[in-house]
Amino acid sequence: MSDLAKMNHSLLQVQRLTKHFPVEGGWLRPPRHVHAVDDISFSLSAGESFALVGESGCGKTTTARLLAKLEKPDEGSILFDEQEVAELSGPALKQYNRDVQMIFQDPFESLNPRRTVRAILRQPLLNHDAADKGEIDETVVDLLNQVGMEPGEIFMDRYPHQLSGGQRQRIGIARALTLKPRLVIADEPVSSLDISIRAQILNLLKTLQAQHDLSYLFITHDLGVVRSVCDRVGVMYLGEIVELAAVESLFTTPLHPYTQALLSATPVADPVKARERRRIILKGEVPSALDPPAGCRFHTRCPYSEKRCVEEKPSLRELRPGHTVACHFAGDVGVEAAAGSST
Amino acid sequence: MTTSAEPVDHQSSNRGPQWRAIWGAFSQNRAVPIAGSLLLVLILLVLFAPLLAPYDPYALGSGSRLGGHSFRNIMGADNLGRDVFSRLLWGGRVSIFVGFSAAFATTVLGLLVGTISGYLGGWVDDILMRFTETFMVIPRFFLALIIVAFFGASIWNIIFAISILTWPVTARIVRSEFLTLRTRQFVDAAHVIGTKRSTIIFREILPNAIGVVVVNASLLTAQAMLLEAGLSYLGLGDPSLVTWGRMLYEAQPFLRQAWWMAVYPGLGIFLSVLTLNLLGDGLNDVLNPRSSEIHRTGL
Amino acid sequence: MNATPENTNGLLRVSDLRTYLDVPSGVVKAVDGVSLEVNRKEAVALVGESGSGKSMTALTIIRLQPVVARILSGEILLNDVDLLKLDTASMCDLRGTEVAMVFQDPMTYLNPVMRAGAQVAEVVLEHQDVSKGEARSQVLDAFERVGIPSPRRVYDSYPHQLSGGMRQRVLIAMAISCRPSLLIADEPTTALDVTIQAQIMDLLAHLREELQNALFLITHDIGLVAEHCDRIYIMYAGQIVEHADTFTLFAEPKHPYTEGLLRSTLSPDKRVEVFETIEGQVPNPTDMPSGCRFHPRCPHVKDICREESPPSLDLGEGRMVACWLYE
Amino acid sequence: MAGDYPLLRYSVRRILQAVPLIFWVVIINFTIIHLAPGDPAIYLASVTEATPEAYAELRKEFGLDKPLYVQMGIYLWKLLHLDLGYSTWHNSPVLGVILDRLPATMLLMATAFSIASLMGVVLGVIASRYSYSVGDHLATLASLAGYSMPIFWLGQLLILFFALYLDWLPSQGMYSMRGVEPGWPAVLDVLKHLLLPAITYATYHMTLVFRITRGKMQETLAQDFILTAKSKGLNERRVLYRHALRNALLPVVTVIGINFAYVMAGSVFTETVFGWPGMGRLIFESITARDYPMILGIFLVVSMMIVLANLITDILYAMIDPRVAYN
Repeated sequence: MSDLAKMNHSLLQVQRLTKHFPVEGGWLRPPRHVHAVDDISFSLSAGESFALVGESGCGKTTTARLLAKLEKPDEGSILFDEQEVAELSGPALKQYNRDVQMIFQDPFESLNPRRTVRAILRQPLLNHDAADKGEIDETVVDLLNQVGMEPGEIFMDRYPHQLSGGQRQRIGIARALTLKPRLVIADEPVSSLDISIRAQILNLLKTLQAQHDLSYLFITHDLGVVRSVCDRVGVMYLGEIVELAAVESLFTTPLHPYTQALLSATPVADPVKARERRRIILKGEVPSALDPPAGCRFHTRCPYSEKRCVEEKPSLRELRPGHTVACHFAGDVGVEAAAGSST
Repeated sequence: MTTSAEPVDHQSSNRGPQWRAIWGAFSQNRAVPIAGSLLLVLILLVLFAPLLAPYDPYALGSGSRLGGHSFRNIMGADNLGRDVFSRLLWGGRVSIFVGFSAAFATTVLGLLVGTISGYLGGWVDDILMRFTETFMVIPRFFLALIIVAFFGASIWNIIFAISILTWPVTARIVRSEFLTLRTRQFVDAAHVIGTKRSTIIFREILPNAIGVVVVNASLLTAQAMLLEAGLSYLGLGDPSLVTWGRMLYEAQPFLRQAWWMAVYPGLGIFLSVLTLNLLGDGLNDVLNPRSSEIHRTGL
Repeated sequence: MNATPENTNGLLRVSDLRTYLDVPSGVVKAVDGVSLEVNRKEAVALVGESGSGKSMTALTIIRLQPVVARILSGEILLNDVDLLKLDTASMCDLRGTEVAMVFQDPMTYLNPVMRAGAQVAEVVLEHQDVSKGEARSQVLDAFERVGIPSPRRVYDSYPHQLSGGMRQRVLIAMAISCRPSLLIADEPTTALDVTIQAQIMDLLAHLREELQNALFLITHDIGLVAEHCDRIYIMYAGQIVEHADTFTLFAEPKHPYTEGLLRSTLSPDKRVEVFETIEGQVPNPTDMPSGCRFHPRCPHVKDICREESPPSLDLGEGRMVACWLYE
Repeated sequence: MAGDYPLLRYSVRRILQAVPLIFWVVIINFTIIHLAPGDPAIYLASVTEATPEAYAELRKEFGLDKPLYVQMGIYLWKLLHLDLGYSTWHNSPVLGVILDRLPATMLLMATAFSIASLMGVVLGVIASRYSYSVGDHLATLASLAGYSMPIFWLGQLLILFFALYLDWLPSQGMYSMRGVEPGWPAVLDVLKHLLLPAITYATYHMTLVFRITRGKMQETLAQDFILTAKSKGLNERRVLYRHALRNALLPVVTVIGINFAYVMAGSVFTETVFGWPGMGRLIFESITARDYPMILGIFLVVSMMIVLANLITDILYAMIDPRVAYN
């Protein structure tokens, strides 16, 4: 492999990933499936922050869990460092388990209430023999200092309930960092935090990314966070990626009607802009993932829906360099007009 | 970037009104220390029965037959002239021993099976579930009667019968705790950092389930004491030993002549069971603060 | 001090309200000297982070504070009637008719074992002398008004059969069914998805036009109120620290906390590389800092801030700020 | 369409599930009983001081000489024809003896059970309304005491006090030894005999139901939808009974249902203490006499009663909570 190819290679490549969860049927009904993730593909380069955005039930968290090996995919492949993750075994698998770490949404739920900070942060080191026995405590203190809990020593013997929400999330971040990962999956890392704490944690994540050369996969519903934190975005709707673009391109010229609606629904902390922008209020709600609509899955709520959308599933098209969208009419005059609401 | 180094003992998230969490976490409990010390006194009393009892509990003629309260027999004497007070102390020894052993055996067995079933799931879990479902429908007390009546009324058989009949309930409790706990985010987090299964069970999950098990064990001890007393009361107790239940059985024909034969041993059972239930309740309030939460009321 | 000249008549006037909670670890001064006003037909927001006491303020206003709460002082005037002096029965009569409330999580705030329609009809039957049939048709009307697509089906549904957005609409229908003049909404969209949040906020605005009610919106999301409210109160640690009309507040925030809050809020309309933050943590509610409660986190802290609580300064044109910087 | 009757569909499913359960119970009971050392022939032989030849004759008569699986096959085959076998001790058909004894137990247990359930619920609701008052604390302590009292000891105490000391009520049996005129005097006579055993049994059950009701009511009253109900302006009674009780009742119904399974266990003690001629005595006598067909018959009847109680509980549960049947 040439050096050039190495530099350009994706750290993570997700191809046609699919996960359906069976739901028990009755004795007269066959079991049905929740289409959690349906045939999604995206890639992530080293050092990049990629966001998967969508509303609840769109499959973004399932995707994160598939990557963290908390669930097994039904179909599709995950390539990490150009190796098929499903085929990893032995030391290579162990290395993957170190390389890919996760930060969880709820800092109250993600720390074991019966273990001290010391025990929580020692665990990954013990699991992987990642530090000398004598140096484990030093490593832990060092981590605490890195995530802004200084001096780390005083937090070592605290239990999670003795910490504030922000501090707990810092512990969660420290735990993800102990094994020196290359990819960190952050599942709504700030959505349960107060606004004033949220900015602190996001700053911390940014600083750590630069220090440790991390790649981030952000799972979030908050477009405000995405614009400031991420490089590229995939927008998910009902298990599918409907638009994939660089952050600036997506926010200035959103192409998919759903992205446009999502953007216009996201609150803007500026009364003048907020009242001037065009608002798109979608009708209805997200259909059940048990029985997703035929054709374009968004057609039941789309303001531009036509017969073709009901019958034919749109495929992802690259309309601008690096900006792909799955919509029959994206780029057409009427649909375009709604875009650019927040330049 | 630094955070304040001061200890923060409250929750600051947008999970709901803060006073709730505070109230729950700091809820004081008086039942546990009271019940705990009562239980300790009871245990000490029966433990030192050999020193405290004035007579051999089996010796005939320690008092006059059906004799009432006197300096010689402070709680009277029974139909064979045995000292009720001495029998009470020695009987308590057996009753409390049966209670604790049965509860211990039940808890160990229930914990083992519940843990395996709850964590592994799959066919192991299916078998346990079917088994306990069937079990719930069998009249358990009658089965205990049969085991003791048919296999012999030794104290070990009684303990065996009680444990074998109560462990599925404990197993179900442990299992359902595990089922909830294993889907918690901190268990996911443990998987992601590559924690071994055994570590997840023993370090991550079990410490969180233990509260429920402890409460259950306390209530089980009470239940086992009642069961033993019941069997003995029906005349199916270990004939070679004095227990509180057996004393009540012996008292039944003499209710008219000697009320003390029934009142004191019954009081013994009642007080111990009450203490254990009180302890279980108190522990439940402490370990499971949600149920002790105060409700809101309009003025 | 009103945004529009026509509503000179005040609807709700809260002054110097103190609600303290007795908890085993001490006293939580959840609401500590709060004064605020809501005029007729106006949309007013109360913004604060978790634990700031904003929800407790709302609950105290309709007198549904928890039993561990004590109201130490204050006056709550609704149409010039002091709610704190009413007996229980008269207070019950006011709830649902004059002042109604919409809560945060539409799942837990609906009775799981009662049909949605029956829960709404109950309000009508309680407050109006109507037959069951009439109540039913009123409820169906209200359902239509809040944009429920098939009112009859929803009427006979149980809450668990409805989606989150639909449940919130049922709760709103319940609140407006007797046409209250004041609607208090406590984080009405926090548990909902963004597109559904837009629907619900849109609905609340439409209803306000139709029914001419005032809206008192309680939220942690300052972005949300930028678009929908006329005036804003900012609350921190049990106290109001700043008040202004929406445009002024966003254009030139006075209180350092408001300033920090605005800077920390991320909007989709601009990319920020390094976020300015408010350092430190929200204070422990049973152990509030001396002086100004914001002083441990304040970048402009002065000696006096540590010792003395700042007075509420009237800056004219309805602006208020509680900060020593402006003394 | 079946889909339109979720409750009916649910009930049918539960009934179909119960059939194999009973089958298993019979097999397990049969195995355990026959695996135990000793048999009815030994017992009869020892009582009648029979010769070894007569003993062998008895074994043959009872079918005990055949292999276990054959015995089980025969038993199950007879069972399919509703034949519960022939009692070795009473020397008459099992079913007849059971039916003979059942009414007395039902009179005692059903009366005590239903009155105690009702009182437990009502007292529990009242206690939850006055949570943490002195009265509530006392009631809770009293209920804990009632719940911790061995049922046979309570019976003995009641006999000591009301029958022997005060001499108000009879202590043993169901009828007076001296004949009483038929008609009302006879009914009154039975009622007099019923009172003490009924109180004995009811105490345990009532305190249990009280404790569960009070606890669940407290939990329910802390839930969000109670706040909604209050914010609608409903008065306290409505909130308590219409909104809280119906939700709190679910676990109470479960406990009552499960507890019905122990009715028979309670009857053994109550009937022993008071010499009440019911099923409880019968099972005890049969065990002592190793009357296998009788024991199996009683087990079957009791197991079916338990299954029935569970079934009724489940269906009641589904009626109260729509979420059960719909899922």
